[in-house]
Amino acid sequence: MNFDAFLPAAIVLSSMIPGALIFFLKEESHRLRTVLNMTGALVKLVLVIWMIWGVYDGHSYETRLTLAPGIDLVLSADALSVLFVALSTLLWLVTTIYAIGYLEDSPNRSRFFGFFSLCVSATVGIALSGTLLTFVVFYEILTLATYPLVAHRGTPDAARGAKIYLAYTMGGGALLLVGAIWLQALVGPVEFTQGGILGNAPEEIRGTLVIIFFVLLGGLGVKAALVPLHGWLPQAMVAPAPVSALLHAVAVVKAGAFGIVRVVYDVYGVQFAHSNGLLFALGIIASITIIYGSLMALTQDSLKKRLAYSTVSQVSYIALGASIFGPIATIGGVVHLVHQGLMKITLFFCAGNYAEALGVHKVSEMDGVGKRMPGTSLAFTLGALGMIGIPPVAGFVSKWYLGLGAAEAGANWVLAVLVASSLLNAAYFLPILYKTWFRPTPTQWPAEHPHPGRLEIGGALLWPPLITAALALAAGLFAAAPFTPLEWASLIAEREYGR
Amino acid sequence: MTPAWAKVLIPIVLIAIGAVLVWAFSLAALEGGDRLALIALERVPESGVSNPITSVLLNFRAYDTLLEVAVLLTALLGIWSLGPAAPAFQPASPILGGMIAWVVPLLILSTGYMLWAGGHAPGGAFQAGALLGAAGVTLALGGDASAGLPGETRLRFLSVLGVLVFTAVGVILMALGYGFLTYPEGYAKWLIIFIETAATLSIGVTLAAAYLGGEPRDERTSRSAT
Amino acid sequence: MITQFLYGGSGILLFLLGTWSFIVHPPLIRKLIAINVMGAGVFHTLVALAYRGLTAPADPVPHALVLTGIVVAVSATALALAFGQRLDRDHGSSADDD
Amino acid sequence: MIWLLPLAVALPLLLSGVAARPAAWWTPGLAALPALVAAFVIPLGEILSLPWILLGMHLGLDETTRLFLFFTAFLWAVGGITASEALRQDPAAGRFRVFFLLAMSGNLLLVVAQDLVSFYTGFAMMGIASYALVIHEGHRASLRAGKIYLILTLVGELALFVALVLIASQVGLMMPDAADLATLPGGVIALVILGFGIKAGLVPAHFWAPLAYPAAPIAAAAMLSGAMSKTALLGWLRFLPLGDVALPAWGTLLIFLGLVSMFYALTVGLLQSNPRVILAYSSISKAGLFVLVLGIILIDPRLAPVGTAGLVLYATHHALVKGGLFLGLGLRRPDRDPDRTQVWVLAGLVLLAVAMAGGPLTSGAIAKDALKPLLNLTDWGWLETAVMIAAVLTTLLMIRFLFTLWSFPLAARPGDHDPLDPSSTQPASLAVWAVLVGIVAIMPFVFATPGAWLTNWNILLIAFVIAWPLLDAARHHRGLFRPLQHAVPPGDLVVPLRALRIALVWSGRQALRRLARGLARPQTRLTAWIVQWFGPAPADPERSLRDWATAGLLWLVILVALLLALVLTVQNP
Amino acid sequence: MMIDLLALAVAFPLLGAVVVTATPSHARGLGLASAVLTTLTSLVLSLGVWRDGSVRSDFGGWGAPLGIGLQADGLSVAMLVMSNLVALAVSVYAGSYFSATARRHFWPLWLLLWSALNGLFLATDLFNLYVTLELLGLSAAALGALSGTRAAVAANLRYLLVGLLGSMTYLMGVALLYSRYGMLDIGLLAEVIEPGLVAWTAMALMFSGLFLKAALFPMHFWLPPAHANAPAPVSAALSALVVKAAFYLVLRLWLDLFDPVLNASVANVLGLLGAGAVIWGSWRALRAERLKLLAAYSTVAQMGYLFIAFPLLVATPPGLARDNLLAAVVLLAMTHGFAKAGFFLAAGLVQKTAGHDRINELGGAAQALPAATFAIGLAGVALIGLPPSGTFLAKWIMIEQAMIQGLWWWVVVIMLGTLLAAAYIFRVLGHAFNREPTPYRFVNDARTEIPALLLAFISAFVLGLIAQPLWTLLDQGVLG
Repeated sequence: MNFDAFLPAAIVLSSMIPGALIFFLKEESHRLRTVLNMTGALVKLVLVIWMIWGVYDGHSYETRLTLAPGIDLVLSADALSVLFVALSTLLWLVTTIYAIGYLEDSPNRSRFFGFFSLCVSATVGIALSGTLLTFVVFYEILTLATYPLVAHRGTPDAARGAKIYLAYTMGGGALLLVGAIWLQALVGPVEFTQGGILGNAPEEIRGTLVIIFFVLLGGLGVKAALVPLHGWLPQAMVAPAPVSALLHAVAVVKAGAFGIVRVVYDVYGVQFAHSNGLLFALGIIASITIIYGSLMALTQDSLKKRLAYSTVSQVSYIALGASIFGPIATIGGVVHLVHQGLMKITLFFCAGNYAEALGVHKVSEMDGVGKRMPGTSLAFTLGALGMIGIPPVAGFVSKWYLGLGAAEAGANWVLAVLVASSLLNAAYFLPILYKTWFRPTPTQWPAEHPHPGRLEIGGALLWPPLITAALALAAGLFAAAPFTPLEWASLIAEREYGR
Repeated sequence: MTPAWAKVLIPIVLIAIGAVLVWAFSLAALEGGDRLALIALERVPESGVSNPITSVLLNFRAYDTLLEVAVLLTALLGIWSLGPAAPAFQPASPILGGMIAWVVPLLILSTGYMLWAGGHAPGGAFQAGALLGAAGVTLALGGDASAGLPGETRLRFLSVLGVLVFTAVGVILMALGYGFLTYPEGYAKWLIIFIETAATLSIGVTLAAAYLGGEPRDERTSRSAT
Repeated sequence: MITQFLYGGSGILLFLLGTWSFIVHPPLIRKLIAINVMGAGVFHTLVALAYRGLTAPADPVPHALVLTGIVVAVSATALALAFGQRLDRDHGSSADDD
Repeated sequence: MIWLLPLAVALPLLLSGVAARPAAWWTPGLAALPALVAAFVIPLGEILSLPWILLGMHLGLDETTRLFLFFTAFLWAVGGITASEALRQDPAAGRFRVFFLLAMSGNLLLVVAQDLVSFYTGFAMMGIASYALVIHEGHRASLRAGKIYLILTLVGELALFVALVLIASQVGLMMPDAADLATLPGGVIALVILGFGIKAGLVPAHFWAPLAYPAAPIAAAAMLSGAMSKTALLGWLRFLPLGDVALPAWGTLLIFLGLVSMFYALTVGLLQSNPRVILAYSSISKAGLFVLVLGIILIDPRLAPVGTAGLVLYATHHALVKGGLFLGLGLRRPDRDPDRTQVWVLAGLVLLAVAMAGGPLTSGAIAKDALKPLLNLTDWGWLETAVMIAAVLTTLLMIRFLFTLWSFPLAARPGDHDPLDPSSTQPASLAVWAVLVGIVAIMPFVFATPGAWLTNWNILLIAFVIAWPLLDAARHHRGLFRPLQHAVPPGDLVVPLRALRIALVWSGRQALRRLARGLARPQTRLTAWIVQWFGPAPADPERSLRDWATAGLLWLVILVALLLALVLTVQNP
Repeated sequence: MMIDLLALAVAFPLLGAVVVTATPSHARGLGLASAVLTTLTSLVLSLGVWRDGSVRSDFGGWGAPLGIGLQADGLSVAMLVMSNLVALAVSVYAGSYFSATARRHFWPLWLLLWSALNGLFLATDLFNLYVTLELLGLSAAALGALSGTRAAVAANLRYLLVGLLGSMTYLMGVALLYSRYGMLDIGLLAEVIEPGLVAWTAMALMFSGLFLKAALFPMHFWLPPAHANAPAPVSAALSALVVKAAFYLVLRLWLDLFDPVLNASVANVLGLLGAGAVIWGSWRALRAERLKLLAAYSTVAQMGYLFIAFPLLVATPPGLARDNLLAAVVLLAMTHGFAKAGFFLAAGLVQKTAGHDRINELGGAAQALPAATFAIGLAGVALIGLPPSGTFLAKWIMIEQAMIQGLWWWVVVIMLGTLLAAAYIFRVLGHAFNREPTPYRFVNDARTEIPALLLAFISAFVLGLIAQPLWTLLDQGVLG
């Protein structure tokens, strides 16, 4: 079999197969489960690296499965998908390690890791989707695979959170489905094509296309947590930390944001979206979300909820980038896909560590954690600074490109949004950092679980945030080096606008 | 709980439907012509029996009849599945017993005749089976708790005999290369009679057993009980 | 022809009566009887169809259909009666009261 | 050789990684040395590009920045040694060293940066890291000062961010020259003024300085006022369209801002009793002077070469002198047991104060001299007078400063060195401070012709004439000026701002809460609705449907409907 | 030697039933053997049709119109494959589900039901269809009452009576057609039938009779109690196959017989009823307190989708789009067959473990049976219509056609039903997550759990992703 035609499928399967096998494992077979998990993660990584090289060289990979006449499931790789795939793969590896450490001695791990793997498979599937149909398919599978993770704890809270999560995402999925089919009914099978496919759509269906855009946006906006569709995100915080990390940094919200980017660039085409006012509307929604999310984050005392609202705000940077006409802003939005992922996953890992080691769940309990857990706190600090957009952490690079893109497009109000958001980010992150580093350590932590070793917490919990924090730093510090997210995003923008 | 207006409305709607039905039926009957009659009557000689109805039942549309016997079997099995029979009737008076003594043989005799006559005149397996069943019912009414039926093993065998023979004949004919339920020339009459005989037995037994109700008692348990 | 209509028409009438009775009378036993009346109506109609005048032999096909139909109806009736009996035995009433 | 530049930036950065350990107490002292060397040996105009770093890092020195690099590196070196020595006993010294080195690295980076992103990175690193220096001692005052410092710093950085983004969108990522900047919209100029104005302490964005300088450990205060506030000037020089176009409106605005800053700060400063606060206000007034000169250059672009050179010289002078004053304050000991070193410290401080006032034969004099041509050439004659008055006030302020050296108690403060502890003698700090004072002392003879040495002697005289009776009165009538002393608290504007802030925060919180509640309501309702739907079933609604007659009627109706649908509709062909 | 697979597909289960009835002590072994044999026959038959096109066999050699025969084309074979695979899984499951006494009753009735199903899918004669319908109805009612509880007997008596009412009405329609055209063979009738009062009345009678059997809203009232009270394997077969058979007949008659007669209005009536079924059934499922009742109402809803297809079919001009739509309907029916069977089988296991099937108290049992819960989940995926299930693909095509034809209101109904389905499925699954002790193993009893899991798996993965053969199959006969 032609390997090029199999590679995208192989990347999806490399986590799906271990995931499916894990379900059948006995609860006690830790080692086998870990081996399966890690094998899947590593194999995927190797395959993705292979694909990155290929796409860079201009290779095209496409797996096509015909479901019915005129309905194809297509997995293909272009620069944008490879970016997202690489992000998910890398963070999956890290999160897997973290989750293995985090869930040590907790029940139902086979179920957890099974769905965990499926979740990543779905994310990768979303990334590699070559058609809107395929995207919808994996989008829904993602909903399915994450629901059990959110509900995993089994507490009434978890059940409630999961229900709300489901209600939102199912509604969104339905909208997306309708939008996708409607579009397909109008223009035939929708394959993601650089530059979009609606460029020369006849005048008389333009109005309908605009409506469809908002239907699609409604569907994608739920996962991307655009206000007012964000309500599920803070509720889904009941999930275990690795899940929150994955949900916020890689899988769910990113799937939505990625979808928005796809729809704007590869379905509607940025030119079409621009000239029909779609970009402006998207920009307004994204801006409102950015400000609103930050404001809400300010009011939260629960650390994870604060981070959740921060996600609401930050993910909309991606949509904002997509909404500004011009390659620079595109770079900013697309690169934030990765940068936000790295930073936010770090923050969630750290939040998990605080909860795990000290029982610290609230911002108000974080006095002096820096002295008790310096490694974790260092990672947290880097992530937080990156979120605010302080150089040289990666967040700055995104913000810079967004700002620059806005300036070039003459959309100076976007700069105001960026400034306001940065200030608000600072307002809700810096007090945490202050508490972490400059407040005296309390005599007693809420619920301390002393770790026997030399480290502040188990290595499987400490190293992942440190690694992701280092990556976030490196992504900013060496932003212009080859194969960094930024360079890759530039490649994407070049190809999207390259005409 | 049925609303009053529904009670009024139902007849009205039904009458409307009836009107349409009658109208449609008149149209249909007028234009119907000969339908299948000529074709069927024309080919009766090929069917192995001279009674056109029997030839339709056991030859032209034998498959229908096979399924019909199966339906009968289903009903019996369904009845059996409902558990043991309801308490038996009061024993009949001696007069009835005396009558039964000569009615039952008569019925069995008529069964045989009906079966035989079906080939060329009105009659056939169902009529015969019904008579046989009637014999069983009469016995039951006369106080025979088993309605003259045999023990479980044989009862089960007899009740499926019709379907078994019917299907087996069909399949064997198919295996022999004639096609399912396609009687080879010259054998049709005998095969039909064979099938009819088996069917008659089954139908009779089934009707009687259905009348009794209740699953057949396990022989071993019944034997140990007595 | 008139005879045929008479038969057919009365068949339809029976069918409708059965339907009516089935619908409006709650006791299950009456419904069962109603079904049989309906069946009788249908069979009536079919038999009427077989009539091809006094001189010509009747169409054997409807006859065969009716015969088959009757047996099927009898089987169904038997099963339904057994069900009803079973309900009766449990609770002494076969009225459909749920 | 050019590789010294990245090394100069990277060394403090790398050392900050290990500086937290007690064994690394020496790191701040050494970290600035490569930078100091680089200031002398790096050829001008050469640009090192490191394309992989940030968005492509470019480092290099030009005439302006060489001097900037010199005094910045030198001050950081002196401050670093002082800090290493002073804080050895401090349990939290490790943290201080880390942030000290980070701020140092940022400061050096922004000086040598030749592209916008590196500049901004350095600026941001420096600004944020300094927060930790300000609040190091952890008492209420320093926390409050730190908070205000941080907020203003962030505002400044964001203003700068926007400005740089707008600049980059016009001219690309490399350092723009004046011609590039000439076409920029006015908003950029405003943002540049605001962004750096906060760092420099320009009124009305100055009030963090009088709070932060006294609150921070002495070495940090020295760096903030000496080195870091000068980055504002560098920023202005780089990002204002100096020398290419005349922008009279902006120039006038700047002059106005400068005058306000000078006079306001000097007046308020005179009413202070804490020497550090006085120095803070002095810095603010100097920021005013810079802005004033910049304004003049904006009005008349021809003055740009002279003005720039003058400003740079002035900045060098001011950085060294202000840094020296702060560090000297840190070397002061109570008079209880006067020894020889204290005499020398006092002498040094007096020298520096005189230099700050622009006394003859000091660096102050030559700095003033360098700016003189600008004041002369302008059409606005009164400006010179105003500046002269300011100079008199500055001198008075310095006198006030020297006066407070005696009057202000040198109490032991947690986190700072303990002046009563004999082990706290700081030989290395003293030595480097002496070098600093020496450099200040010889500056006029290196940088200027003898004609400039005596500039301003008359002003000094006027100031003494004013000051003498006042001092005399104060000596004889203690308490005479006491009401004045407490008239304006340090940080002046902070007080009304605080009320405003409280009101704003309170109402903001209220509004946020209301917004959250308002937005949550539909969500709660939705959730309740969902929960209700997921909940137990109500009474069986299908009961009537199960009624035979109803069901039968429905069935018949459907039968009729089918019939009607067939009969009544026109048939498809 | 000649093998008539069509006849064997009916004869094998029939013979099996006979043999099992005669020797009840070997019921399980013999029953399973006949099940396997029947399934194999059907599969081989389907393979033949898939490769070589439709097959017809005339029994007795008379041929239509006099004789009867069986015919296998793409549509019938698709249903045949589905029902035989489901029936096989149900058989395996039932093999260990029932107690020894119940087994004696189950197997013969079950095999009779099976042969009725096969006969129904392959039949070509209107009267023969009546007989198979009755065979199906009687065996189904008898099976449904197998648990012997009063509720079950009452519900199934009701089912039996309603079924009889439907059959009689259907038969009246057949009589009308015969009286006008003198024929009973569908193919021959289709050639001569013409619009007119006779055809219309016949169609109305036959369809309304079949609606009763298909439990189309609002004639579904008999279904929930009957299906909810039957033993699990029987519920599976009833919900997955028996009502589907009635739908199949409607579709078959619609496509093959009444095509010249019908029009958009009648399709809209069907669609409206379908829409009512989707909304009402889903909503009732959402509020159901018991798991099996939920599944039964879900069947009502799912049948609704199938009927919504009719207005779309009528609106779509012949061609590729219509073929797609038709295939989608068949795919929907097939997927639902697998999914609902899997759901019921798994629900039966949960019920057995918990001792009841009240949804709100199922947590422990669901947690103890990961495989069964998983099967419910997978089947749920297909019931909701999430990808990659066949339902998803089918709904996609249906919605797309609706959009193309501008019939957006059907889209609203379909989506509403989908969301409600998600709500009721996850209402069940939500209880699988709580803090019960960790199960020791994923699979506890392979012989019951694996069939459920396999059925659910097929519905959720196989049918959606490997649907292409269905198109090939339907090209053999039904598709233009």
